[in-house]
Amino acid sequence: MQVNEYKPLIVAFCCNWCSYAGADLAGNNRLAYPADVKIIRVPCSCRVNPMFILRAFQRGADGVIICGCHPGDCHYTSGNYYTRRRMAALFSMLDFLGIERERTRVEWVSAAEGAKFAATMNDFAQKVAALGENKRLEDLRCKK
Amino acid sequence: MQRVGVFVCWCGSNIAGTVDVQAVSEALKNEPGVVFSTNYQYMCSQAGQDMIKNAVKEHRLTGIVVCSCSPRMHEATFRKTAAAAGINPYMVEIANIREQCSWVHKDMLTGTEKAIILGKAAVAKVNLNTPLIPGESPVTKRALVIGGGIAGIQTALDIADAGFPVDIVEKQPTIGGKMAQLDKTFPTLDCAACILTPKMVDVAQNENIRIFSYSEVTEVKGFVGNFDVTIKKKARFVNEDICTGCGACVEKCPMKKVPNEFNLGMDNRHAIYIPFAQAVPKVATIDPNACNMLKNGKCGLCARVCAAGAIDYKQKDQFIEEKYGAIVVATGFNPISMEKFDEYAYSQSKDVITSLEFERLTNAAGPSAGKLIRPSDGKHPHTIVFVQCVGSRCESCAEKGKEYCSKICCMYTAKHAMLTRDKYPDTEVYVFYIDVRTPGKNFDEFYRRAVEEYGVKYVKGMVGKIVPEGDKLKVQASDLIANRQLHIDADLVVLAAAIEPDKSARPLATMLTASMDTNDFFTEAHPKLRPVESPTAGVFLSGACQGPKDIPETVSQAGAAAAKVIGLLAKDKLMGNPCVAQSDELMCNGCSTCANVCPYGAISYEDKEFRMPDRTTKIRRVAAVNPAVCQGCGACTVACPSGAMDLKGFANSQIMAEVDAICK
Amino acid sequence: MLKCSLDKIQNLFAEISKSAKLYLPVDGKDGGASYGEWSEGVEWSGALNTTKSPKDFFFPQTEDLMAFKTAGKSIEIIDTRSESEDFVVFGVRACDAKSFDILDRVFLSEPQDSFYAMKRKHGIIVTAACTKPSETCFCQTFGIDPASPAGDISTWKTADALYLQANTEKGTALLEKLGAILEECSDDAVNAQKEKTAAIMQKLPLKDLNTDDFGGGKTQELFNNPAWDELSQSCLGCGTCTFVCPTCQCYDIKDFNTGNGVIRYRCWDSCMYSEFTRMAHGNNRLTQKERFRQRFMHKLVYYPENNDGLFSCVGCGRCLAKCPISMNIVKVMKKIGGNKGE
Amino acid sequence: MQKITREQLIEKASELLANGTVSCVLGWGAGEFGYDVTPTVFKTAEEMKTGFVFSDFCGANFSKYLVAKTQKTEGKILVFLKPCDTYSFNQLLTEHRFDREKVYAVGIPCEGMADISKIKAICGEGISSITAEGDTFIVTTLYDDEPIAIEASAVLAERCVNCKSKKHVAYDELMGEDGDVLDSGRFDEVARLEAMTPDERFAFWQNELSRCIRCNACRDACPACTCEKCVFDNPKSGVENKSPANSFEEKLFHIIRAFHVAGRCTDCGECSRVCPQNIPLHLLNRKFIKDINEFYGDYQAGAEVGSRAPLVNYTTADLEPGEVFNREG
Amino acid sequence: MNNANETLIPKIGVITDVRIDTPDIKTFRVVTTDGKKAFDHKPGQCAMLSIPGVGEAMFSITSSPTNTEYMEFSIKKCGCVTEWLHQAEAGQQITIRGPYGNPFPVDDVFAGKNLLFIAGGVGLAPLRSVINYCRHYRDRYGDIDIVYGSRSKADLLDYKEIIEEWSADAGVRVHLTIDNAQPDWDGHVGFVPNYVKELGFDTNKTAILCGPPIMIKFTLEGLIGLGFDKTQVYTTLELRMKCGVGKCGRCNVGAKYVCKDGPVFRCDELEELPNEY
Repeated sequence: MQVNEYKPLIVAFCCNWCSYAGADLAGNNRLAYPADVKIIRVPCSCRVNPMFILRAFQRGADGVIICGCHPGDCHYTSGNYYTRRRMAALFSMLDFLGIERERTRVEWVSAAEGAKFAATMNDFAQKVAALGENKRLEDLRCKK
Repeated sequence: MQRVGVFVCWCGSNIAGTVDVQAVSEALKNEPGVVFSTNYQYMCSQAGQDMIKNAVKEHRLTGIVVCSCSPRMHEATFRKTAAAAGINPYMVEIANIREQCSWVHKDMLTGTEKAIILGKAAVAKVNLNTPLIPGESPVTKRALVIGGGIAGIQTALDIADAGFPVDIVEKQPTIGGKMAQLDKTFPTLDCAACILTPKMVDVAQNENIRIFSYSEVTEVKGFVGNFDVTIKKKARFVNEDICTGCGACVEKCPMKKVPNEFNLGMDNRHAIYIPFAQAVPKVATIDPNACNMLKNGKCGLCARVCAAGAIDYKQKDQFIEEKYGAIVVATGFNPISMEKFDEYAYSQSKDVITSLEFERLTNAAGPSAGKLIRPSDGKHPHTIVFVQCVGSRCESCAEKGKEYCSKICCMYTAKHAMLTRDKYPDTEVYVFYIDVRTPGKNFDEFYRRAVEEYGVKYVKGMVGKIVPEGDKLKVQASDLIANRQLHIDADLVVLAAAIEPDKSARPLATMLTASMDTNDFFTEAHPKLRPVESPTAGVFLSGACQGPKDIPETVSQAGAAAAKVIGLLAKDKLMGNPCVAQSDELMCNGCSTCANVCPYGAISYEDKEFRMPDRTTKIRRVAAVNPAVCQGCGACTVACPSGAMDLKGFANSQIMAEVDAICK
Repeated sequence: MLKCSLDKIQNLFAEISKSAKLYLPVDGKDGGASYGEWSEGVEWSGALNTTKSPKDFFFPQTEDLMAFKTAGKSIEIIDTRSESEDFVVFGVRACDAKSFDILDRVFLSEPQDSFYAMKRKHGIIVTAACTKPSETCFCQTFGIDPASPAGDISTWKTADALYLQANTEKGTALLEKLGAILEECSDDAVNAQKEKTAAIMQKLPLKDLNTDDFGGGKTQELFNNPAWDELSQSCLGCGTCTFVCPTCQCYDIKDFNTGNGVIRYRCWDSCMYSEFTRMAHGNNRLTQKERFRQRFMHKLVYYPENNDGLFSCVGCGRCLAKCPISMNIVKVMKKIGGNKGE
Repeated sequence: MQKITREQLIEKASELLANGTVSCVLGWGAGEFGYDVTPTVFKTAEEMKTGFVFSDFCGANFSKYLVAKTQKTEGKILVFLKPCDTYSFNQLLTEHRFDREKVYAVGIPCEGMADISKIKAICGEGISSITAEGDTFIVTTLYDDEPIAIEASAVLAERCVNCKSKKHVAYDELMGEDGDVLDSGRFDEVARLEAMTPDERFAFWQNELSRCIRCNACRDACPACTCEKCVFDNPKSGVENKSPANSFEEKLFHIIRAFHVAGRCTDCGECSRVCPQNIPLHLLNRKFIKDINEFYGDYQAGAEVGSRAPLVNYTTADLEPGEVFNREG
Repeated sequence: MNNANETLIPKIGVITDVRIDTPDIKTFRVVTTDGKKAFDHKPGQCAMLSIPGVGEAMFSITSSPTNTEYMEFSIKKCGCVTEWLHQAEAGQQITIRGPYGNPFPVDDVFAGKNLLFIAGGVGLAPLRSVINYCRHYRDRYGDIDIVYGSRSKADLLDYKEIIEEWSADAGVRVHLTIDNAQPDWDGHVGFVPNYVKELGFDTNKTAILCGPPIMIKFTLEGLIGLGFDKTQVYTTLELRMKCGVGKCGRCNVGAKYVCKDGPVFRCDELEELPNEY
């Protein structure tokens, strides 16, 4: 296709118990998704502080996705419920500031959903790529 | 900053096939802190592990990064390797370049590039790792079981059999719970008393078990392995130790018109009473609301007839403090109140009864000595209507009913209908249902027998209204399959009332800092994998307090809870997960936000005196995390606005370093 | 004296901006005025003064000093400075114009601050006389005449014209470039305006505020005044007063790791912040009282002591208007000095 | 105009000081110009007679001072609380930030406070006096102009225009009559922004936040921001910064601050009141409040002591983050 | 660009040697990338060292100006810059700028005087520069007494140099003390201020004090008790600094900037300043 195809940088925070295992399963099943997706392991999706998300954008990420256990399946019983509320509020705030809502996402991926993980990442990467570079939450000092 | 060694694994060709491992180990050499970087065919092999151990010695490594398969695979392996090499096992980080890199990317260039970035993130993190040491806490080898129904009894017996002392706290004067009130049990139809009372006797005779009947838990402090519990032993005005349970006092008691709660008020008992013949402990109890002597000091008959001299009108509530290593909640259930269900005329007619009342009516030890009669006139009922799902699966009537399925009603209604038809073939028995749910072993066969062998008339549809008219109950219902309205003149209507957790559960959950769902059922630590544990470490769940269940399920869960308790009590010390939350008290505001989100109740507060830099002192409320209870989810770290709360092993700084490394 | 008819003022701005970037006060949507770059159609604000002082042009809130690249154990320093271009700051009030004298004594004294010096060298300050000093104004306390502002060029705006007068070589050079738009004139209109302003000055509520009780050498006398406790008791410790102040010049030097290197930058700091003097092993100004006292002692005693009696305040009144709790240098001077201004 | 007078408050305070109920009074101290009011601790009735003021410019929310003052003061502090202040007061109690026993709270009615910048927008600078006459302010200036009459309602502070409640939710004693929780239009401006396109919203906030000078006034005045040490002052937090080096850091500070007070912010409006650059910061907080109300049911921080804030709570049926936007249709 | 007077932009320095002095103090030898001394300095002056991304901090130069090959810094671990330095190895580059501050008046006031150096803990670091300078120009000064104390023997800075070189010098008397007795110590035990009183010096000396504030306070009292005048006593101050050139506004005590007007102060000068250090 194009010579200089734009590659978005995507940070995926995955909870250790479900989504990280789901990502492993995607690997086991050799389900491809873009290499632009880089996973950071956290014990639970509720460990993800809004500061981490903004930090990722500051440092050049184009999209941030948080993956956790399905509601009701949290290893810690309620962590992902908190994630759900916090991120709903935070994403709505980012949108309020005019930052593209497609750059952030929360997705529940169980340890059995390797296919869902890969599909989610493919879809997310595609949506973010369509948006182009993150300009609205960038820190020019961090650009190469 | 650490002295980091990087070890890139080929995993045969699993990694090396799509990732240039040589390039990865070369690239990571220049990362801050890295003093050694290499690659090898199988890092997890003995030779690979030896390579790590040697490098630790040779290069005085303080941190290790292994770029290999998923940490879920070999993190434990490499941690052991680190420990064997003399460095803290938590100074190891894994970069997952197999499952999340070589296996999902086809192109060598992209794979290598990504592997390097993942490696950089791991190096950035390990540079900020600190050695972690799991905390240890001793275990008090005694268990507390709250609730003396079949769940509590079975759990206590199993724990006691393993050799650990157990205390049962039961709020009623006797143990036995709901099962003691039942007549027969499905699907085998053996008599409840026949299988329950021997167990009650076992409990009474077991040297490892103490029963605190007529008692309640009033305070719980401490944490897994070390609970301090206060038990209130309510005054029963009878010295338990000397009462022989002969019953002479009961016979002589002039106050005979007290509604008998054991028979659900369908007959009366005395002011001094023993709930039922096989009660354990078989000890009399004086009802202070009914006893003349206690109310106005006039009577004292029972004291006079008691040969043992066990009556003690001056007895006071007693508070007992005991230490426990584990607590099992077995607070059980109750049928919900039918008062609000006007459409079924429960309050208007004595002949509209609940299923539990029906149990008592058919029980040989019940108010009618087992003879099925209409409570209003004692006559034999000919047409009996059973209504299922009264208050269950009730989405639209949340204010009076429950949204969930009470699970046991289908089976006991089938049992009641079958038994009625069996004993009184002259009766006509209708059962109205939404669905018949009979998934247990031999359950569906049982239900089919009721329909096919015993001719119980099952009607899919709900009863709309019941109107008492003369000595009949006019039942208006719909038959959804035939699609018509039914009008039945019934003699007796039995309502399968929804069940709900016992009212004592909510305050208990607060004391235990155990979480509950919106219906006040206790929440499991994990709905599938840890179904008998509460999220609060050291608190276990047995029976219907966790959700509606029948006897076999209750007993198996009771055994499972016991096994978990035994597993806990068998340990001398508890090793904690060192990746727990930690509060920096200098920054803590004491706002309690973190405690609000902690699923484990691991956070407590204390007023602490601080020396301020200007040499004054200030007393501030600060959070303290109990590392023995914290499971390390990190919910508190985000809830904390000041950032005082951080998670060891997944610290803010570490995760941000990973973000930075990935994004640069 | 030169003048430019007001209907030609946009031409004047256009002409200036041919040779240098032109910044002037513009009205914001929020009701406040702030400096903005002129481009066609941008109107000069009629506001008395800007919320933020023009010190930003010479001593920006954030300013990169240098960059570093590190690799292994080695470090490379990258000089990120570049010769800046000429620029004109237009419409500076007399008080703010005076503030540059105060800042100069800090930044241009040996060893000179090359970052500031560079901008001073390239910046031309065009002042504008005040015609309507506000109730918060007290520049006369520090000997400033708002009707006769300093700067490279002084201007007076009347109902129909802008009068201009160059004070420095830089100013003269700039006015020469604008020759075509300007015409020679008498200074009658300006003098009339000055008189009118002087009359208003006589009505200002703070007109009698004076500095008699302050100045170099008064440290021992004022430092332990018990009134500091009361004055500082509700100070929030925010940096509003210091950041809107045209003379506050404290800064911090910080490093920012971009992931690809390190940028060392300086940014405004505030002596009101609890971190300001904190070291790894202690802090010599522990309470807000000490930090509060430092700010005012610095402006009224320490600075004059080191700078020939010049006070580090120009009476612009920004802190009076902006302090969230309305605590300010006037209240301090009245209380500490026992000077009721009456 | 305020219904309660300075004299009534002084009388009440004098009585409580005299009978030993309180040892000092946290009140409004008079300034230079009639509109510049400083929170002041008065120890005696005499001090109050000379320095205490109560007028249409006494907007400052005192609740936050209680955190520090209760630690330092012997005996009880008398504090006058307007209805909106009582919400902050309760919220601080919920978070255990001060000892309730050390405070004697007197609820006072509030008719809405005036915003001096709105007055100046009408009359210009150089105000020499502002006198209240009925529902009108008579403003004179230094420039010999005619006195200007301004309707008080025209210069009401933004937070008072959209007053959420005239009801006191906490007090030991109430002066005057209690009012009701009001049905304010406080979310209208948020809704207006929500209705914009993302580009318009971005432009709006870029313009507003670019003025931020990170003076921390919003944070330091905010009764919810009572952290012992703010993450932005803590080098270990990873987000410490002192100046908005660029547009990212401007946003970072305000997003994180709004997030940290989300569910705890009582919408008292101090942040916008104190902002020297007039950035409408309260809109960020109101956005969170509006969202929380819409997503999880109405919640007013500080309405009752001990309530659990929505972001530290959950139900199993909560909205999914992805549904936030679909919801809008 | 004209770099002549630019002081905020540093030079690159290379740590050529790291010496472990005490459990929490290391001494770093620093030269420029071409192996030379970064700049000349006078005894008591300081330099700003920094690690990009970590921070910059002011340290007194421990080595004597007479050492023309390199500079040394004795640095105690406390705070992020020092912690970072403590894990640095030889070959590590850092940045260095200076010299800053006023030196001890070694060439005028001190000339011909008997000198009494009193130091506690890491307080010896700034004095070492002066002591070695005075030892180098031994003939310019009278008797030299050095009182030095620390928590324990292991905490004595430059112990080897003190014993092997200083004690060996003619006219130099070294008096060591540690806070608490320990088995391998047969010297004096006790706090420095008390030891000074016990030693009871003649007032024909100029005293130079450096150490923790509490030590300075009591030692000064002790010296005055012995009849010293405050004009005879010099000390150094340490406050938070950023620019080093009296512009960033934080290290002032009254109208004096420690970075520019200090760090060396005569005690009577200090008395004139507000008590805010």
